[in-house]
Amino acid sequence: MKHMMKMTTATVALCFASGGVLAQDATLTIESWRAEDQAIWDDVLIPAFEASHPGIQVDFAPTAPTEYNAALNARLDGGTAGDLIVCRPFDGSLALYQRGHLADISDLDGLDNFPDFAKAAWQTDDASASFCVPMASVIHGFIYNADAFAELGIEEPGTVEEFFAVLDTIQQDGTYTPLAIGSADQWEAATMAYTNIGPTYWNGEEGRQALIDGSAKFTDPQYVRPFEVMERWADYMGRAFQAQGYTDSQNLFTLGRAAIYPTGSWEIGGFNDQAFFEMGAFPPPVEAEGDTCYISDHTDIGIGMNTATDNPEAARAFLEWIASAEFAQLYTNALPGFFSLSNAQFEVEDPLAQEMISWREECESTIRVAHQILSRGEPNTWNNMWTVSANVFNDAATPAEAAAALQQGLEAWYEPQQN
Amino acid sequence: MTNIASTGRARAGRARGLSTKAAVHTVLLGYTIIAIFPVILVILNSFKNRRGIFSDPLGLPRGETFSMEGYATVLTQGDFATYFANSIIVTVSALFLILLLGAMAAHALAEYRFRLNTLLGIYLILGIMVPIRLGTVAILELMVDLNLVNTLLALILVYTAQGLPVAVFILTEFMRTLSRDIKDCARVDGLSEYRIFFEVVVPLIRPVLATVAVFSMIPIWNDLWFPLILASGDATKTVTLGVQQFIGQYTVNWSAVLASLSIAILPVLGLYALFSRQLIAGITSGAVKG
Amino acid sequence: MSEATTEQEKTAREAKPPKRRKRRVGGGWHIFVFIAPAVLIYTIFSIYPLVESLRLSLFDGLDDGSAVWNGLGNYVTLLFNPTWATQFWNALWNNLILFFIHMVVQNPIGLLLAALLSLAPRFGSTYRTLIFIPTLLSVVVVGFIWELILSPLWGVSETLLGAVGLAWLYQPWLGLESTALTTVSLISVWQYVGIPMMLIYAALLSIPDELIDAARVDGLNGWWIFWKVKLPLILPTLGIVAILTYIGNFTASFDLIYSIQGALGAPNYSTDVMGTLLFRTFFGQQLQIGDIHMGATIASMMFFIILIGVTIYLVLVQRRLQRYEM
Amino acid sequence: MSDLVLKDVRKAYGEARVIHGIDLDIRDGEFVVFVGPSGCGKSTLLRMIAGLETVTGGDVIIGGEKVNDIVPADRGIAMVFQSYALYPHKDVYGNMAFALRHAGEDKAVIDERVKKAAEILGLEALLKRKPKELSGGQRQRVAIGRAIVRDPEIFLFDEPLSNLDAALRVQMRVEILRLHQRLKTTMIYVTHDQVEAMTLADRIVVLRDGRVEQVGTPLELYHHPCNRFVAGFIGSPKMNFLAIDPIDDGRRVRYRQSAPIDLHVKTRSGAVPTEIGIRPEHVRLVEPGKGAFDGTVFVVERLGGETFLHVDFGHEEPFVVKADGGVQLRSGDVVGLVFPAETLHLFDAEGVAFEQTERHALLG
Repeated sequence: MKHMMKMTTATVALCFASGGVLAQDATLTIESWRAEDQAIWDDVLIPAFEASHPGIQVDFAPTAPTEYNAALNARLDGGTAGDLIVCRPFDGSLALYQRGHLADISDLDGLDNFPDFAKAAWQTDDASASFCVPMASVIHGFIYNADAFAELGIEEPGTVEEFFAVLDTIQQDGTYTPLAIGSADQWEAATMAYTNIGPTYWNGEEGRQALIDGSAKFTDPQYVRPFEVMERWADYMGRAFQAQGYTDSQNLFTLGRAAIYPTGSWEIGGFNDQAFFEMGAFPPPVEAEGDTCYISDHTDIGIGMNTATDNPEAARAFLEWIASAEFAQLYTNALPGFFSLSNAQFEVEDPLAQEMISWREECESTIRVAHQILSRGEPNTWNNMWTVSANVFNDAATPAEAAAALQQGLEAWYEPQQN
Repeated sequence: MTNIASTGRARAGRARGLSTKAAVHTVLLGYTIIAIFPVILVILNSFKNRRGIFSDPLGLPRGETFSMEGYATVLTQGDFATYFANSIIVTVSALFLILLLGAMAAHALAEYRFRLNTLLGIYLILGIMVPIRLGTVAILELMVDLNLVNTLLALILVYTAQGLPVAVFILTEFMRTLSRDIKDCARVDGLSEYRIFFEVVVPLIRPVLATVAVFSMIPIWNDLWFPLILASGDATKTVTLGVQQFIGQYTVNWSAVLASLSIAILPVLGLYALFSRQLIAGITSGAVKG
Repeated sequence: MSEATTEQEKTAREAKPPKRRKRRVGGGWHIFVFIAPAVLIYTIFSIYPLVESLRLSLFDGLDDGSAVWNGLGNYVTLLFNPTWATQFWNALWNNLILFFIHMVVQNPIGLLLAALLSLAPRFGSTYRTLIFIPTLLSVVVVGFIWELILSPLWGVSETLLGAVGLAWLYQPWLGLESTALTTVSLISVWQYVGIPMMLIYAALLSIPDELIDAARVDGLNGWWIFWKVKLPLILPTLGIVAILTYIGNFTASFDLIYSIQGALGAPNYSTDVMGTLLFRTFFGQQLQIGDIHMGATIASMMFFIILIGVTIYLVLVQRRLQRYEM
Repeated sequence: MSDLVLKDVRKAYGEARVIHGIDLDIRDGEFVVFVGPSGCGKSTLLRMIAGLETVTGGDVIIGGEKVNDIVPADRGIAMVFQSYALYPHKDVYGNMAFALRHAGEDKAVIDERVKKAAEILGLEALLKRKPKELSGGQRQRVAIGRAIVRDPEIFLFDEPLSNLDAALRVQMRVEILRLHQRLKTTMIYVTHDQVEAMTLADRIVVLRDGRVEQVGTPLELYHHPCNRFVAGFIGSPKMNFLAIDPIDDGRRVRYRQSAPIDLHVKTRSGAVPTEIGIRPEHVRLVEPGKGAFDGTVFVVERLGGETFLHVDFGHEEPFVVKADGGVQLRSGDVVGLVFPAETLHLFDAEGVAFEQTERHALLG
């Protein structure tokens, strides 16, 4: 084993040596859906990489999230996709690997810097091959307007009932919309509501694995409960929230018109720019005082190598750098709220980001429930979750109906759930 | 002719009475407001800062709300000059090819009897029924083979293929109504079939060409999909794609978003104004008559 | 003119130097030259890719991206597998509703505007130009504008309704299952009404003045002239408008719905149309892997549905619409 | 040198045959008119001579040379079209100069020829105008001028006057005649108007359904139509036709119960006259009871110099008599009709005429 490792290292080193020459004028293009990050890549990350890797140029070429999958697939099929591909977690990227678009990078040294759960998002089911380097996870929770809380004399809620008490107080005061979330774009309902508070009820990983192995069903109470809580949220959401889209919610909150924003940590960067008030964050409230808290610490972004790249050495060099402690430090701080998955020690400077990453210590972590394996067939569980979660908000489905729809969709094709 | 018609109408107009006139103008004015209000709203708000946009969306930009910050962001962040140049090159070239090749094909279909005439006519307008986007993957593979990815030529070719059916359809219909004598006369005068097309037919169909140009221009200028797939590189990006990505990048910065939207609207209006007079002439000459 | 001159002319003509060699009529080459470039570009960049796509519908994809022959299996899946069939019929039904709304709202408005414009009011060309403007805009722009206007947050529509005392009417129309499809349709009507307007306007202008004068002499007033004389004469144009509406309803509607309501046709698939179903199936959607074979199957179905509609129109409707020489 | 010969010329569009083998010989300097009802193939034939339609059988020979495959421009022809076919984007000068410019003719030559043609046609003042600023007559003159400028060996006219009003048509007719006298060039002229044919032609070619019915000088056609069709087509008002019963082996005929009428025709074996034709101008009016039979005048058309009387004597088709301008008859008057035997045309059941034996030979 040790011998093998050495060999691998030697091969990689050799690659580097020869690649170093070849890569003199290599240009790498990165495919990504994170258009918002353009400035950070251009101004911070790429210069840092290029400084340590002379001769390799990197070009960050994002596509808007709504078109990313379609455009990327078309480009991969047509052979024009970039050298490096930012990977969505689990099955989306797994399919790309199976079709031979993403290279097997199991032998990449840098992968050792990551814990297993992080690597799992970009491995085959049997963990035999890795195809993307984990970049970051995002943590779900609630960001609030601290000035408003102070003004109304309320504090971060710890339990569900405290949470609703806080919402009531804000509602009665009338200055602020209690919850900044809408159902128009649907995905927030699934992402920022159901998979945000759900782990608290289904005990995180335990509940997620139970669905995968077929020992639990979506119709079981622990999966229906979050819908019931969401149903109660509707009373505290903005007027006409049915037509309130994602950017509407962002504006509502950052303009100081809403008090609490159910969210993911990826918002921190943007909010820091836009909001003119103090912000705080709290994790999903628990049922009863003293219960274990669960957070969705979702492995969200990885990066892999296009098998069709003309510069595999340069691309591998870049991936090694992504896996390095330097990148972890740079990235986490350039994009507060995107937390590196690296084992390397890195400092989080942003206070809000600090607050959210600290939940990793207090709470149990899990990932979004539908992402691994469960969205492999048709109907797609994650698509379904968007629709039914929005339906619960819109009063178009009862929690029981919503859960039944999820279960019915899953049973239609997922064998472990079929008996 | 025009004079006769308008006096006839003027006479009728007097007889019709004031109340009818008022009703006509009320309806037209009402709908015109509905049509342009949203556009004006966007342009108006693009000159405000973020707070101004939200606190008083319907107000004019005033002292404290007036701001060019949106435009500043757009102009410094995006390479809009390049995007514009790309859009214009693509749109104008594709239009040129659509009009030229479409008119040539329509001329052949309308002027000459030959076997397969009807069949080819049907074949050429079949494309109206199917969105060309369905063939994306094959198009991309084709472009890869031709080494045209990330070139403006790729876009030009696809848009030309996309625009031809409608152009051939409209132009053939119109060319069938052209006098045969004038082409025969040119033949007797010794012009080759090619020169007859360019020197006799093309001048005769100019207004109709303008009509086809306007109808073909809209989907080309506004297309998002093929620039994304075929030419998303920074050097070949079009305005619509640039604006769309800009919106993605500055979701919350509405002054910037509105400014970029305004920037995307203006050139189309300009091109439209350019073709507009000919468009009306073309339409009234029966170019788009069923 | 004296006889002498004429004689001179004739002699001059006869004395003309021998002509250069006479050119012979070419074969049909010029026809080929005229038609070949269009056919070539169109075939390579439109028909071939489309046929290629449709061909895919007869195959089934494997995990590794390769394909196996599946005959009409995909069509059977689409029409009879409950998961697919529900989505398919829902999308088709929504398309038909969309078509219906365009027929009863967009085309009558277009007809009304065209009829009024054809009366040649003052500023007619200004009205016409301005009303056509939305048609020129990209759906990115249109989608964004209307989302803003209808957004509860920005409050523009609410303020406007309030100004006429109707604030209570305000609803988050785009977000309610009951109203979303209608709202999107109306936005599309707003954008595209210029096209029927222009087509009908052109048809109205081509009606000779004598005919209108004759009707006036026969004692018809403006209203009856419109119903009894103009409308029958522009029926063929209305037919064309109808069939263009039908086709556009499948092809053009996608962009707007996708940009406003997303690829899942929110809320709860109430605005899901063939276009969005095709898009997410063909290209995938976040965790949904794109399935080009099922996508191609949907695309082919769409093509057949359009073809059926067009055929019905050609066989049943157009044959009965008489074209009048004018 | 610029004789035009058509040898068994045929035209078919796929299965549909429109010209069935036409033989024709046109001498240099001759003015020939193709006349016939619409759809008879006269325009097609002209266009085949011009080279605008391909010849699907037979030969077109100009000046001794077979031109079936020669492009129109090199056949030495010029053509004037019914719709004038002026290039709307060029002014009068440009229209007239177009063909020469295209042929690369010297500028000075072009100028001279255009000026000359303009002078002949009285267009000097209009050279800078665009076609849409011209009246119909002026446009037609430009169209002719454009043909003149090319100095062709054969002029082809395709119904050039049918878009003009009556007065202009008469005037232009005369101008075309004068032009022919002056240029002495072969002219072939297509019309459906027999008056134009009669007044303009040296020889008339009457066509029907893609076949030549008769070729001859105007008076030959007038006096010796070789069949009922030509007889009815030439002359205005039209010839009157009456079905008759032959008696005495066809030497004499009788209309209904009238007295037998003597005939002066060559009989043909197997052919029996079944119909007589008489031109309105040949019927003589007499007192009632004095003619072959009596009829009642029911319409009187006064043209001033002459009068057309529509007479009813129980005949199915209208029967028209051309009388003097000053004739004192009114609707309702009864008149006697006389058909002078030497003016009668006789036709058999197939419509083929019997040759007259005693018609004055004014008309060779």
